[in-house]
Amino acid sequence: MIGSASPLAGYLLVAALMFAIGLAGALTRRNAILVLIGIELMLNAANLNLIAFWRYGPHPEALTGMMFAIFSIAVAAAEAAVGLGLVIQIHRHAKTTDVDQMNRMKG
Amino acid sequence: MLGEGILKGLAETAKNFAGSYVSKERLTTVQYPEERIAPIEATRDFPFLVYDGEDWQAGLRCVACQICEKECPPKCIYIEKSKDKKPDYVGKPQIYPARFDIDISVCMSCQICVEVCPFEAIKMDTVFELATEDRFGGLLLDRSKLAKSNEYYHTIHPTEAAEVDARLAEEKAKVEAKARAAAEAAAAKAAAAPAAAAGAPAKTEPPAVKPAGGAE
Amino acid sequence: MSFVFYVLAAMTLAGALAAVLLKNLVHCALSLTVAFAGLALLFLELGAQFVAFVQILVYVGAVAILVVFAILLTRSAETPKAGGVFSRTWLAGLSVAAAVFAVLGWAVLESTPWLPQTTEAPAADVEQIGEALMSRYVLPLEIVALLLTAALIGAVIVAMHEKEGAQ
Amino acid sequence: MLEKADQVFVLLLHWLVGYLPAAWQPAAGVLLCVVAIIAVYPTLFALAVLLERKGLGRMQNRYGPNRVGPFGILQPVADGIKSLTKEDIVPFTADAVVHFIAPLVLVVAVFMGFAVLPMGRNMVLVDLDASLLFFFAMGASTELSVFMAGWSSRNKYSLLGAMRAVAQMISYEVPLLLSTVGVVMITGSLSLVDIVDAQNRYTWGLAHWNVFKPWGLAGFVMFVIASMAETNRSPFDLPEGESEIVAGYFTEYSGFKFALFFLGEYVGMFGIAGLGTSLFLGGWSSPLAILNWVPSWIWFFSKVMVWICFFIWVRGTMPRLRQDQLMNFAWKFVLPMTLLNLLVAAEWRFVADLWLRWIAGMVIVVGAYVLMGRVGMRREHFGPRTYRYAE
Amino acid sequence: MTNPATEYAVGQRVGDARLDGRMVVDPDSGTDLLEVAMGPHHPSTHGVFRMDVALDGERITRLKPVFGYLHRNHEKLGEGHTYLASMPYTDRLDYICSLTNNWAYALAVEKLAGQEVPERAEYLRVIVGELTRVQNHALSVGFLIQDMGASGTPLMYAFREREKILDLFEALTGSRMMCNYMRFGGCRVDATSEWLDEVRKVVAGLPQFADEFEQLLCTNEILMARTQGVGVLRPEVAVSAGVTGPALRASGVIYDIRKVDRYSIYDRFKFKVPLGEHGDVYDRFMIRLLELRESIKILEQALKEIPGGPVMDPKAKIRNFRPKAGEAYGRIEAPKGELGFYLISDGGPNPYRYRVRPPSFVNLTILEDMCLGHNVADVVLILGSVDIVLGEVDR
Amino acid sequence: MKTLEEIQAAIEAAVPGAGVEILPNPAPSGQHSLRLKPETAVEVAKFLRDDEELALDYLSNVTGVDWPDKEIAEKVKVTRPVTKTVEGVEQTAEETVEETRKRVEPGFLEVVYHLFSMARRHGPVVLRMRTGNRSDRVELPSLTPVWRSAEFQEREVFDLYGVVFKGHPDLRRILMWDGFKDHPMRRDYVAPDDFEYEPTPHDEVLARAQAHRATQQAAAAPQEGAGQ
Repeated sequence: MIGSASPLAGYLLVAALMFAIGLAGALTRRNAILVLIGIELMLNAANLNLIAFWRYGPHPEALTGMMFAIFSIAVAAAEAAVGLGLVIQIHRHAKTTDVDQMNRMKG
Repeated sequence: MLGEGILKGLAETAKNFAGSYVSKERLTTVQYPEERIAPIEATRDFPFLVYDGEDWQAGLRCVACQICEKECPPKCIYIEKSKDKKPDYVGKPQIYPARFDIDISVCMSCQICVEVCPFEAIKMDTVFELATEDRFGGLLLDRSKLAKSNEYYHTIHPTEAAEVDARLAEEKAKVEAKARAAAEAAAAKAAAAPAAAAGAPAKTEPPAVKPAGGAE
Repeated sequence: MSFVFYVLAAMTLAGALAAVLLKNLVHCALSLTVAFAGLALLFLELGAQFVAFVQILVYVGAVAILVVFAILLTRSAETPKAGGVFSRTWLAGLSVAAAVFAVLGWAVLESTPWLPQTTEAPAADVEQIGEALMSRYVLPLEIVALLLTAALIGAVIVAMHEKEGAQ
Repeated sequence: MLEKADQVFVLLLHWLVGYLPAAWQPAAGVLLCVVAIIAVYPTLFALAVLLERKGLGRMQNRYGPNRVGPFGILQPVADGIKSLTKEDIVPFTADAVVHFIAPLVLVVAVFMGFAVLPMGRNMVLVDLDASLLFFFAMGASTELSVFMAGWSSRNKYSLLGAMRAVAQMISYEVPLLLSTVGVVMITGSLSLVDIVDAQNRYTWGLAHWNVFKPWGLAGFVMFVIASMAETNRSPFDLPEGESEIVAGYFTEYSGFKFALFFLGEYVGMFGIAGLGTSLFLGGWSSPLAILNWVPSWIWFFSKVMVWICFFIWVRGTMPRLRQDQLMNFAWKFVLPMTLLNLLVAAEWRFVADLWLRWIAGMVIVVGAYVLMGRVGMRREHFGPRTYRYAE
Repeated sequence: MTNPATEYAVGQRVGDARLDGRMVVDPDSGTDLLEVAMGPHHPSTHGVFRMDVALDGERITRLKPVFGYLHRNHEKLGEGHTYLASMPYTDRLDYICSLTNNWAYALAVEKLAGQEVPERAEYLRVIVGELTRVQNHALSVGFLIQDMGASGTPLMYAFREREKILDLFEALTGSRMMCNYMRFGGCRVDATSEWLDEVRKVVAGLPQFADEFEQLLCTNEILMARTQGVGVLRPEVAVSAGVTGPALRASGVIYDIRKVDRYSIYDRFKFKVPLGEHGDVYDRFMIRLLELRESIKILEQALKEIPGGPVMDPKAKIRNFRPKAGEAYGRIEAPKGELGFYLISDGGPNPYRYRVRPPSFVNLTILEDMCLGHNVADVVLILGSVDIVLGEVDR
Repeated sequence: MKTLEEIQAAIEAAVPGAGVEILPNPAPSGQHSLRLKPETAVEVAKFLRDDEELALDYLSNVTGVDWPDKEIAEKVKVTRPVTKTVEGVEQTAEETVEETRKRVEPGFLEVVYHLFSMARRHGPVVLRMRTGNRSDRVELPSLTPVWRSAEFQEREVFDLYGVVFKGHPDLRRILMWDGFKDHPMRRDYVAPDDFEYEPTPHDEVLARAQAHRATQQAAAAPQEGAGQ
């Protein structure tokens, strides 16, 4: 079914599935680091969308999708750094990385 | 400046790298099985028993006094005295070791047995290629393996051996002189007895014991 | 839809699934790198060479390592304790994710006929990207640079020991 | 004739591929190149190991291995057979799968880097647009394998070694990358083929190698330092610091897997050396125009081997740094120097006057080096001391 | 006393010896502690030695030395053997410096029995003792740099020189390492004049070796960065902990038993005692190099002045040696520090009590204090700079 | 340096009731020692360390000595009444008889400290302390708080002799392993029967080897039976 359809649809479906997996991971896992992993997956899924749209979009020479992807990667890197820094700091304070137990703002 | 010491060090290793090709002072390695360093006279490793003459059993200087056995720090010497006696180099009948074992897996090459021996019977060897497949039996040397000729002793420790021989000759001369004096006295008295019991084992040719290892 | 695409998609999705499902955190992180690498290969297949290399450099080379480091620094949490690896509200989370996927999938499949069918790969060499970054996208670039600097400093401060002299 | 010698491998490839149907030719060509790379570099690795052992031996006034074959040249063969036939031990508590994959990941990632290295005139597997970026992307992946090895062994020394290795490689990747940016700025390309081509020009018979320019020299020095750290070579060999953490991340590896790590490390060294050669030492170009008749690939490989010899020399001389010093050195010395070097490169690019740009460049580079060295040593409170005596 | 300022001043006291000088390390810095047993099979523990280490990251928060793997109850053996038979056993204490061990034991017995040593024997003792010191210091510095990760180059240079000295030992005593050379009342054999010429030749070559070593190492930035300020041992703590030898002098305390006790004939030689100021690893490293040079000076003087005469006291007895009841403590400045023998005689052929006071063992007391707060990499260095030999620590 | 008598006087002046006595040493070394009472030992040690003139800041050597119970046979002249019958008359007379009496002199463990001064460069001053007996009264005060160098050496004395040092910060076995029970340096210590085969066993070693082999065979035999 997909094979007969546009190749873009395939990429979009993969991206959607990946996004959903990431979302599920972020929402269901207890460990804060895994929550971050889920978020990374979601960002990557978005990147795949961007690149796929750039490739099959009407104006590939404008490079818009690619630019977005590059910026997104940069932002994701920053997000990962800060997020993991936070997790480590929380672990230092609360001795846990379990998001279920991180229910207080004050250490 | 940062990096100066590092550059100095690099220069030093470069010097040694080049030096190892030209200078024997730097590359001191001796390629062992093919090349051997000249034997050092004082070297010692494990004890052996000296014998005079050709027959090792007859010429063994050891009289089984067991002093070395007692003094040996790791207690690696085991001696059994003989029941009978045989004449020693001055002709005095002495007991001899019926069994004389040295366990060189225990021996620590300290040379104390040599120092305490009053009969110059035990000396230190220089053989070091003693590897064996039998851990216990192969390293337990008995009389026959321990006995080595005085000539062999001369080849490995010439200076020391010469001193020892001189000392022994002196002793023997003293004994002989005494015996002669006694004999003369006896002869003078009884004028009958033949002179001397000097069946001294002169330096005949004993079987050449090969100076193994390290002697080349 | 080529064979290569299916292989890469399967690899990416398997990596992603493993990353959220596995028990051992380090295994999760390693599966995540598989997903990242698969994605990079998908980018390559799409003709976005530069982005693919950047993806590997940043995600495999940096983010994955960062994750792994964080896992090691919080090592006591590495092995799951009693209570399972999933949150108490896992059912809700799962249904939300499923719903999102349903909506997205529906949208994609519904719009298939309108999606473009162009197949010739657009050229995007490094020179073009550089020029675009320096001309049209120079403002976002500067902002991202600022953001990265801020994030760098922020991450260092957050993860730093409170005490003086420690790393 | 000389032209033929230069292109001998290219011609050989064409000749071999020519027998195949046209549709298979591109794929077969690539395959043959890959086979060639996989054959050549492990051979070089064996040679380098022998060279290292002999060189170190000579520096330490020893002979080095000299028993297997004439002058010991068959020692690598013996080593290879030994490591192949050795028992492969996997610790009982180890994560067997990851433990198994780790050396493979390393070797694969390391070999991928060679795809973009121009090893002679027209001798490059793929001329990518962003080949420099590709090389670094592959280099970054090796960290993962190191971590996998260290973590999966379930050994505290391995873990410490892996942590050290990853921290070190991440830290030195930044200056490594930045030290090459000057070259990219001046050449205006990320393609290694273009970069080498740009250096293959001659003035008064002397090549235009990047290392002969102030920004190139500074970049070169920083690249050498960072590459030593990136390949875990002495004095930056903390990850395997044998006197501290036994063998670091491959403590628990034995037999062929250990050999793979060893191989990966040395081949990685060749990769970095090849990259540095292409970036700063003119790749396959000859230093003097009159030496142009020597085949280009000979130049490339001899430069790489000289680079390796330098690594060996340094290893024979230096003690090892400590973790925090290593980090400080990366972030407080090498990184600022590389950033400054970008300034010099920009100055070089935009100042037209020949003398002025030379003088300004040299002044900035040398001045900064001396100043930062002084400040660094004072800040870390070390320096030569004098001693007093009591009668 | 050229520098009174560095002399250890009276009244500078350590209150609670256990707590003083200890770096306080916060064990709870958030990350988990990693407990590592460094050793007994570790490349740089200088034998079978273990350190139970707790790490915060790579920082040491606790370190407990564990040893005894090489324990063979040396002292019990000594009580079961005659005085003479213990002599070869002393070779095996600090197996790098067997001759100084011989010397210390001979000195203790001579004190116990009130024996005299002929002059030539004293000179020979000084010569072999200082040669031992030279090779020990060269070796320990080599090992220290080896622990620092220097692929063996300095160590190999040290071994190269040591080889020459060991050849001398072999030519004199018959054995390279287990010399068993000294006796109560002298030395076992006399040295020939050829041997003394050989020694002169070797000694003449030593300064060049020291120069090369210094050229290679002393100003190396990496070495300085690694060793300076690492493992600082303050003089008060060092004195209280009984640290002796180069480690003590590196902390700036003037205490060299060769100068203090003036045992043997050390008052005849002109030599100086190098002093450190910081008491860190670099100082300990440098003090060894400088002491090596001073030893060369002593050797030159001794070789020039050596008289003729016998090497054994003619009154000395080898067999049936039975000192009168009593006790004695004799000590010398061994290369690693104060090596003492404490002997109690009950008039029998064996000592009633035979005690070794090994320098390495006592110097280890302070290891934890020096290591706390440093890195794993530094621990190895600090241990190397203390210069231990497990044969002596475990006995 | 002060003589030992002067040191004794100084100690008595500084620490009243110190009860230090001088034990002479007949050997030519002339290293006489001071015997401290355990109760005042730490105070005396502190004085010795801190006194300006003595300044014994360096504790070089700590060691134990074992003096087992000694059986002393001595001849004693005893006068006792003897009843004799002399000529039918019982007379009680005193008579001096020589008889051998055995008495056991109780043993003790002794700890010896050798002190030097690094500041004043003199020494040694030898200190001794004795335990009450060799079994249950083996406690002595630790001098580790005064001189740090006693730390490992006192641990060694504890390990090898069994002297328990009160106030020692970390009194564990040091050379023997933790599970080890006995104190091997005591003179009545019997080595365990665990030696390996020696190719030249003779005399007592041979006897022990044979006994050892016999016990091993005895131990192995029932196991083999159980295995079948």
